[in-house]
Amino acid sequence: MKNRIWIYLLVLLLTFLLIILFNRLAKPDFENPAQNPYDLSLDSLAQIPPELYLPLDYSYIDLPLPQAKALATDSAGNLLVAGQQSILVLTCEGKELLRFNTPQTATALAVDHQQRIYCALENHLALYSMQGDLLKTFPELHPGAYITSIAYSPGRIYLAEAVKGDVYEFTGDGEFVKSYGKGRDKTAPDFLNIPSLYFDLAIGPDNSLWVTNTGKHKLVNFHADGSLRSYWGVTSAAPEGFCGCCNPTHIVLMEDGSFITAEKGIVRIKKYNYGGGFIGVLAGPERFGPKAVGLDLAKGPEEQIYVLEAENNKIHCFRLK
Amino acid sequence: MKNSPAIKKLAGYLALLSLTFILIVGLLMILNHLQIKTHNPIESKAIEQLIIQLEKEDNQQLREEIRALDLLARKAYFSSLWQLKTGAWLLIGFGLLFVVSLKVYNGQTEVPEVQPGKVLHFWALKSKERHWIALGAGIVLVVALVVSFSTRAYYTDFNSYAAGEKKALSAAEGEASTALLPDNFPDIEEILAEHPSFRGAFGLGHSRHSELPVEWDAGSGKNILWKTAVPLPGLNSPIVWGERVFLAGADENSRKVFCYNSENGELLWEREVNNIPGSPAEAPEVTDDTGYSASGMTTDGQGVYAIFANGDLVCFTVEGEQVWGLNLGQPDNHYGHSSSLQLYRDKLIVQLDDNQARRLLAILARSGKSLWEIKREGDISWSSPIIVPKGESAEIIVNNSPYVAAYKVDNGEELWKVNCLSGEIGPSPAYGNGMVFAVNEYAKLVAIKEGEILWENYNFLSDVSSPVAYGDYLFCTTSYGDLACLSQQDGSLLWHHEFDNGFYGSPVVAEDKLYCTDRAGGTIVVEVGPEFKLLSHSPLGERSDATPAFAQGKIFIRGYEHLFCISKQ
Amino acid sequence: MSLATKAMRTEVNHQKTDFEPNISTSSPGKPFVWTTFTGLLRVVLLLIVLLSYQSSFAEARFPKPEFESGHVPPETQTVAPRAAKWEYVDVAVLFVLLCVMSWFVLGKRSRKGIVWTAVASVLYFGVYRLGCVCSVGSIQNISMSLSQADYIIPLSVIAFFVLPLLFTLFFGRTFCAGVCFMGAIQELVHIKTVKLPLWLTKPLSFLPYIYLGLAVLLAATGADFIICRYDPFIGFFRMSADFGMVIFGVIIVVLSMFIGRPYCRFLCPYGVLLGWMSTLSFRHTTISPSSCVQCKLCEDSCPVNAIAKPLPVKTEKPNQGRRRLIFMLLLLPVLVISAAWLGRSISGTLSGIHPTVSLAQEIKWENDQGRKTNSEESQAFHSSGIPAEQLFQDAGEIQRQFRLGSSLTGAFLGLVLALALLKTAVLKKQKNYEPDKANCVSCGRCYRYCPVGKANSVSL
Amino acid sequence: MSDQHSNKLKSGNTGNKKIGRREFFKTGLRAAALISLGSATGYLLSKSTLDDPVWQIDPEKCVQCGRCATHCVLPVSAVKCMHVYKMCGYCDLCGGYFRPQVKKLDTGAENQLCPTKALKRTFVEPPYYRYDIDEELCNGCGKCVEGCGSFGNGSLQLQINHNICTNCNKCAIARVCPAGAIIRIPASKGYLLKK
Repeated sequence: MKNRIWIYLLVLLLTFLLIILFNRLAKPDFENPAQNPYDLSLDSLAQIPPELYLPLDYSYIDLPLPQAKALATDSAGNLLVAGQQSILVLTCEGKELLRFNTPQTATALAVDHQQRIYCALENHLALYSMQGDLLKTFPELHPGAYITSIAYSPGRIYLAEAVKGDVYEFTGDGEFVKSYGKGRDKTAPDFLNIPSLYFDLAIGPDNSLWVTNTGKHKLVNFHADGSLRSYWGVTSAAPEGFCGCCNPTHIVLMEDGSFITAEKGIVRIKKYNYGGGFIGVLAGPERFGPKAVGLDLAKGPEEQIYVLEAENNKIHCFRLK
Repeated sequence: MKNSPAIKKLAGYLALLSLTFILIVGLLMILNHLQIKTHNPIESKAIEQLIIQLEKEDNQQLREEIRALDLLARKAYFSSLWQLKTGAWLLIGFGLLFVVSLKVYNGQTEVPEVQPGKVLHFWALKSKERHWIALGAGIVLVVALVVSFSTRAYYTDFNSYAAGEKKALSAAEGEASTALLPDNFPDIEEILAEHPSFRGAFGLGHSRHSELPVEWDAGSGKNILWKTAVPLPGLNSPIVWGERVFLAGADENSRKVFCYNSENGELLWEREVNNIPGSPAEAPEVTDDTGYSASGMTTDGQGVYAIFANGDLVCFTVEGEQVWGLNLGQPDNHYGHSSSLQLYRDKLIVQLDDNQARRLLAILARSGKSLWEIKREGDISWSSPIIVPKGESAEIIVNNSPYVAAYKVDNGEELWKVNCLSGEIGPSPAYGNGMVFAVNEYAKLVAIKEGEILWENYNFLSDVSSPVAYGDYLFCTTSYGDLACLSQQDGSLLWHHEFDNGFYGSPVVAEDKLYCTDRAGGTIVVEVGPEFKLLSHSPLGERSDATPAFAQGKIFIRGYEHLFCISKQ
Repeated sequence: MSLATKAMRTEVNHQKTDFEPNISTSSPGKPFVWTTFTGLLRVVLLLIVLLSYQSSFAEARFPKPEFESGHVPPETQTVAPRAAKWEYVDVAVLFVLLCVMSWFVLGKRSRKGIVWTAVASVLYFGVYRLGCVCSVGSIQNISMSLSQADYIIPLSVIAFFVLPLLFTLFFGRTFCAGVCFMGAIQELVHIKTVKLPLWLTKPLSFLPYIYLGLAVLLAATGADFIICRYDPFIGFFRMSADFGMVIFGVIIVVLSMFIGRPYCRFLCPYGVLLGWMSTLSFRHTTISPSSCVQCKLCEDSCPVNAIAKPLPVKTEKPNQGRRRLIFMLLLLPVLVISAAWLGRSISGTLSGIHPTVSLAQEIKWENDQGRKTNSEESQAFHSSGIPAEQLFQDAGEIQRQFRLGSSLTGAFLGLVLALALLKTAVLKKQKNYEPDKANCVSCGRCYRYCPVGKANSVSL
Repeated sequence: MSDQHSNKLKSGNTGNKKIGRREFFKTGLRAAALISLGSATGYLLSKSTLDDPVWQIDPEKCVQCGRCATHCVLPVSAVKCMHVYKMCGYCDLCGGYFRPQVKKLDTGAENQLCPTKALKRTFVEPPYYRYDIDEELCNGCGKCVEGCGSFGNGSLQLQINHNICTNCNKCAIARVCPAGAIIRIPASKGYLLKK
């Protein structure tokens, strides 16, 4: 039976091949994962040269409030966080002092010199005492309004409203004074172009108003009369510039007039001097979680810089040396 | 139904023709497919390269070039799509033609003539069937068995793994482990009375112990209390607390911590350092000058801490129970990580310099949690931090190229920083009389007070061993065999002696004597004073690059293979 | 891309806006469901949800530029999926084709009718529906639906699974004859039969059982749909497939030119179920229109080797047959248990096919190695924020399912083997040439060979 | 399987009476087959839906791995980028249109992200630009989606175009999707665009 021998040999070969095949299928190769041919490779852009990092002290506190929206500090150095229809007051070590409810989740917070809390409830403003009592509700700006930032300077309250991209100025009593940001020339730096709900403003040490013009990657400074005083900001993916659609998302001004900025896309916290000159990086993407977007900033009384990373339930604290 | 011969012939030619077309079109499509698969035009690397170039030098010509190339690529992509689609239609069309014409050619099978053949009887057929069924089942069985057993290695049973993981996690959480160690820490005086880290308490190079032997000989056994083989190599120096001597050793595959009884050299325990979360699977590349365990350990009398060249940092109790372990990231270090650990109260100070970053970390000794971390400027170094207690707090002195800097131990705040060194820094700083001394070969020796340089000297510069300051004197040893004594006041050379063997281990002062172990293993004992006075030169009988450690009446020296305990007998 | 296609496309877009799904009104296609109480309740709930959604909508609103030029931003164009009524058309076509085919097979005994029905099936289910409504593949949906509580199964898939089985139980495998488009392709391209030797057909006929077992196991655990993934014909209709699958499809088609129905006989998992049903069938096609005269003319006519012939039985030694039978009966539990054990032992390897388990393996590898693989899976997992322990637990649960399922599959295969062996030990006395009901696909090729009643059929 | 039982019965016995028993056995099996088929159908019907499921991408989960472009069974993927204009900021510097390193904001090929140039940019008025997708050119690679999501409002989203999708029993992309973003949804819902 010569025929049969061939059959058995064939069968043996087949068995052998099958075993090899199955073994190859069963062995995972984790060393060489499939590459995405259409990768945008943001990682290389997000690389920040180490020499650009500023020396600093770093710590963070875990935030006992998920889905936080806004962060502010009071003059005593406590932290105020809004989220889930409540406002939480923490010490800078993260100890909970007070928690009270608001009718909606506040979208922005600010504390005035009398330690009262201005709280933006989407389209209008409410004033709370530090104990959580509602003192006053302001009329709504317009029905669809969305307030993304509040800044307080003695006698004045400034609101950033992102839907129309306007800045509103009120007196401390809530009387409307004027609005900024819409000139005739759309290409002018002070014509605010706000493509998304990231729109921040801050008061400088000289009590002048700084506003982010995120669509144009500029920071704009206004005179008290509402006219343009100065501006700076370059569009670039490099560490010195702002890139993407809406950056910087948040700013805070330090006592010496320098700026701390927060960006999304390539998540970075950076420092610029009073004239907009790039100084260095406080934190790059490696410091934050992969989902971090739109980091709210606040400064403490000892020049600490607090960064709210709501996606990770953290408040980061940086102190430059 | 019969076809005429002419039709049959035609059908035959048609079948042949369509088969030829099928083969050609099929081949072309396979080629097209392979081309797209290997070089998809719209994922062109060439264009990417040009765009990267464009970032560097922006010019119109380059832009035009990219545009032309891009247009070409897209044309290629869309036309290959078109080709595949057309090819598929052609194939299906010709396939149909082939089948139909073959059918026509073949005509209809005739109803066969019945031929009386050999007819199997029922049981014979069944027996054959049985045979072949068994063979089929046999193949399946063999394949399944072999696959099942040969792939076992790649397979994890996550039912048991998940349970194990949970256990490890809760252990790492620290709730259980904090109980292993008390919350209190020894005070400064207690620490200064021991030899708890590389170069003694806080790395200052002093020992307060007395009744130390001055002369010994490993060959004759003179004054050698005991000698024991260390199972794993390591260039770290022994540390001592009470009656326990600790050592670490590592090779490519394993990392271990050893604890010996100082009285008799008995190995009290040895612990393998594994199961460290995040620990890299492969050992880093190191040179023989550092090895896998060059960094000195430290202890507070309760916990023992060790770090290895792969970034594993581990804490055991003095009884040998692992409290915590973590990996700080494998250092990218072209020689191998060698900075020793220091401890100040509850803070474990780790200098972790590599080619990526120069980090200084404070880690809570009890929990392993990071307290603070700073990035320092400058280049990588192989030196170790020293700690200078100041009142209730302390300063950490660290040197790397080109900076010598002091940091507050509480928060890592930089107190001062001096740009004075250069090169690849091996020697650690020394401290005495409010002055910090830092040195490197081919650079200089500097004395710094509160961030101000007092003086500089360019002779007898240490390269591996660290200087030590004691009284009014500063001692430097070099790998060429120089031993120099300088005045702390102005840096003037008081005396100098050249020995035959170079020094890698650092000199330590105890009982007003300077102990320097040379690379041959000999220990030179010199009196601390304005003039050179050699007291002894005692051989160890094996090479040594470690710094001696001291206990009351005992000296511990780690040779390449053994740990020696020397005591007056 | 020509301007014409462009223009056509724009037109299509305009048309399709009428079909835009509108959630606030109920779809007219299914009135009887919505009239039920639950239907009403659903509407109310939906309204409540919609209303509450409106108020919270403000969260996700985006600042809209106010265009001075009066530019009106276009709406996002989406084309609604194929409407549900077409699924009923599919089921109706299947039903009609089954009826027609059964009539051609049993009533008319017309090979021509069978062939043209097969052509119709290829045209509808293959060319028009691109092969993706298919009874063979429906096994997987059924097993997944039976094992996983939250798996929703479309009505049409149930119909595609049940109808052919029912028809087979009544009329034999008329579905296979050509209503199944895969069977139809193989039927239509078959030119000349090369008879396969017993040593090849016997071991190979074990494959469909393995394929069925694996397909059910993998579908029930949610790992993969292997029947669809390794469907050799579907690529022809889509005119695109994985390179390997194109090669596989071509091989099967070329083989089926000369070997009767290679896929149906040696791979098709649904054929196993149909074979069982056909064995029990109330009516089944016959080779001869009336009674067999044992002329042996049809002996080699069957391309799938499904004609059972009468064989002479030699008398054996006394007790030999009984002993053989008893041995086979004793072998049955041994085979079942050992195959179940084998199935269990290979379950770990098989579980690696499940994406959750393979992800867990990757994450474990990362944990062990202390570095990330940086694969897309790993990146997506780490950014999802799911704790690794959760993943490991899920993977463990799936592995438990695999252990059970794999043992059962093994036991099933052991049983199939044991019964096949048992069958060889049982005497089957047979006088006439008749189709082997389990394997006969009712293709009707043998009709022509039978001389009985030829005169009649001509006059018809 | 049942066949063999009946054969066994037959082999053990001969005669018409026995054949009657065999027929009885067979009828029993037929009844069992019918009942089990019926009950399985009944159970399945209770879980079934008239609203056929279709495959769709959940943009919240999508990670833009690029496999939509490479793993669809069709020659050009049924996954397309869709533009939710309501979410768009009409930016001049569009993260979905331009490469992140772009210097000049013009339509030069060197500035564009899309490998097939399926994203078109139209000037509306200062400072607004409108972006449209030429679906015929789009291969669903998701590069623009990643760019828009990272830097912009996320108005560009990958979705399965039901006009093209063959609605495979198991979507070949879903099998390899690293984020499990391809899910079955009722046909009446059709799309999962973020709004």
